[in-house]
Amino acid sequence: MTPPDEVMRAVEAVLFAAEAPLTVQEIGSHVGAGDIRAALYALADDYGPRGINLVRRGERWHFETAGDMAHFLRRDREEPRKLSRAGTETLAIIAYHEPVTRAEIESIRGVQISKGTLDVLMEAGWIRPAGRREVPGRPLTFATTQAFLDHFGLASRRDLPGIDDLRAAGLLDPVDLALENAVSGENEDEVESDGDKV
Amino acid sequence: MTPPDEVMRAVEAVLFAAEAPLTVQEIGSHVGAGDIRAALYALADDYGPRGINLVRRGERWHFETAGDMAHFLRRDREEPRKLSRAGTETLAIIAYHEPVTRAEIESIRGVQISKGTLDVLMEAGWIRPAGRREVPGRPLTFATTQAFLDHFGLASRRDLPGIDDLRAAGLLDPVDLALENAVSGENEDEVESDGDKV
Amino acid sequence: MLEATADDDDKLELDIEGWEGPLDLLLALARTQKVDLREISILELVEQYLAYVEGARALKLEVAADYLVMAAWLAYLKSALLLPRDPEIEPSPEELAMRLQLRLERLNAMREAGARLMARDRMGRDIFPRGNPEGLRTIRKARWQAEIYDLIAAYGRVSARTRPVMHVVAQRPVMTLETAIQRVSAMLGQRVDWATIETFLPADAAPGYRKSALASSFLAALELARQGKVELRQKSPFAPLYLKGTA
Repeated sequence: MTPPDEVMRAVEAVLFAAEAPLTVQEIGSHVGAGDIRAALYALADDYGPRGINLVRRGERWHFETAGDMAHFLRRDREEPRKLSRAGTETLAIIAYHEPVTRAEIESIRGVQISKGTLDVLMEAGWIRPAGRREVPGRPLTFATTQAFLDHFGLASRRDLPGIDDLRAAGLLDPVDLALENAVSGENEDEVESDGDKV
Repeated sequence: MTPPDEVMRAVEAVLFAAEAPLTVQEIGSHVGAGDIRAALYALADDYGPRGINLVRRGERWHFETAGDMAHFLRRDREEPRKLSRAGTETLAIIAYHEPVTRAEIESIRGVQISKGTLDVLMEAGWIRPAGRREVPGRPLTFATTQAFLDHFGLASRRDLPGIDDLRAAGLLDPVDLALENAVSGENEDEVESDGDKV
Repeated sequence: MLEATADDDDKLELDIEGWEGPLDLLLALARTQKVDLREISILELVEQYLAYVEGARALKLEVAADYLVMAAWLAYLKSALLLPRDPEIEPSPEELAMRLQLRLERLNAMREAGARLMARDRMGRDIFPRGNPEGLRTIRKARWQAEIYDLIAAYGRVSARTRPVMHVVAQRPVMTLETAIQRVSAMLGQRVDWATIETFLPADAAPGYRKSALASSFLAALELARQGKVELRQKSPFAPLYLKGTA
């Protein structure tokens, strides 16, 4: 990089401070006397190997960051976030019932799902569109992905506990009965087995 | 000007693209590995003779046009609103004495400061409240900001014009302290010469 | 700029509004002595100030109270400096004079510092940042987290919420009236003596089921009594209820 002369310094400063690319004429109107064009080519050479380049776009000149620096200007930052209750329930329904339409998910959940919920699951890479169901309206269905299995440490969807397992684990207790059991306490086990007998 | 290495190129590009001055840490978060500080000093050297300079303002670094390029750049730009005399003096007192209370500012100026004066400086982003002084009444103190350093082109408060001389001359000490020093120290000469004049 | 104002005698005479307080006026007057502030004559300065304020009043300009307070104080200082020393008076007039001189020095120092600050190459006036920066972007990506337990529990919760009726019926331990009538009729046929109703209940029933069986068996006893197939006996309310077949 040669030591810049005064015209080069002025051209450099004017282009740097400019809010838009400038023509040779516009630069000249700021800098005054001097060979603007020669200064521009000398500067373009100087900046060639640097992180900043002086480039010509049509009739206008401007500074820009070098093309191979783009990845430094963009920084990805990952922030861990816990999946919401709606998201977890929706994901569970898809996993147990796939392929499943949005309407079916809503009917199983008994609550409408917001668009954002499916977006989040899609963004997480856990669900994917899985074709359309051949019924009126041809609704889209959803299914889980390999990333879903990986994240939850499952070899396949068959590893998900079945309904009977869930019941045995007390995870299928209807809300009111579960509450009753929690209150009465001691008879939890008996009620379970009696229920089966009756 | 040495050919830039990859860290220098990256630092150069990041600072060039940034919309505001950046700390070494912020630069590092974009650039990744490498000695950011060494790259900054090398770049500051490279750009020293150019129309664009790399400068440190407080803890932050940025590119700006060289001071002697002002006459090429000033045209058709609006002059920033001129600060009143009261505003200028108040800003100087805060900068040279910070942190400083309103009462201390008033005692140096010998006049009350109108509410508007501090507001204008605050609005310009040049001063900020800097905690309370632990004396009766717990008065609020004021200090200068990063934007103050940016605007007046100061790397740090140590670069305030003449601050070392003022401190050495005791002109940043309160009157009471200065009076004590004058009386206890070289008071023979002082009193005599003063006496003559009076 | 400041000097220009101070040197302009006409303006000095007339424009009291232009001063940033009495200390500012004193400083401007001190500078007319054209010596270092350390060398100024305080007495001369006092004279200048008093003359200035008098001049303003003669022109019927309104003089703000703090200028008059300063004038009074300076008049006192002047007489104290001129009169023979009274060692009893503290602080001494010399100290007061010096205090004034120190204050003027400090104000002057800050005024000059302010002027030097303003004369620097200033951002947006002399120095410019890049006019059109590309900007740095930080793209925040969420890394979504959920545990397998959360997933399974969620499914259990959904299932429980949406199929409550089925489960409530299945889970509730109930002995129907028909079952009770059959049981009680059958057991009566095998017995000849009075027996409490409790002996008609399943022996190893859980408490919940036992309650249901008791209620159903009681209703069954009433129904069988109505049909004349059983006699009932009870001494008093809540006393044991005895049953005996009629056949």
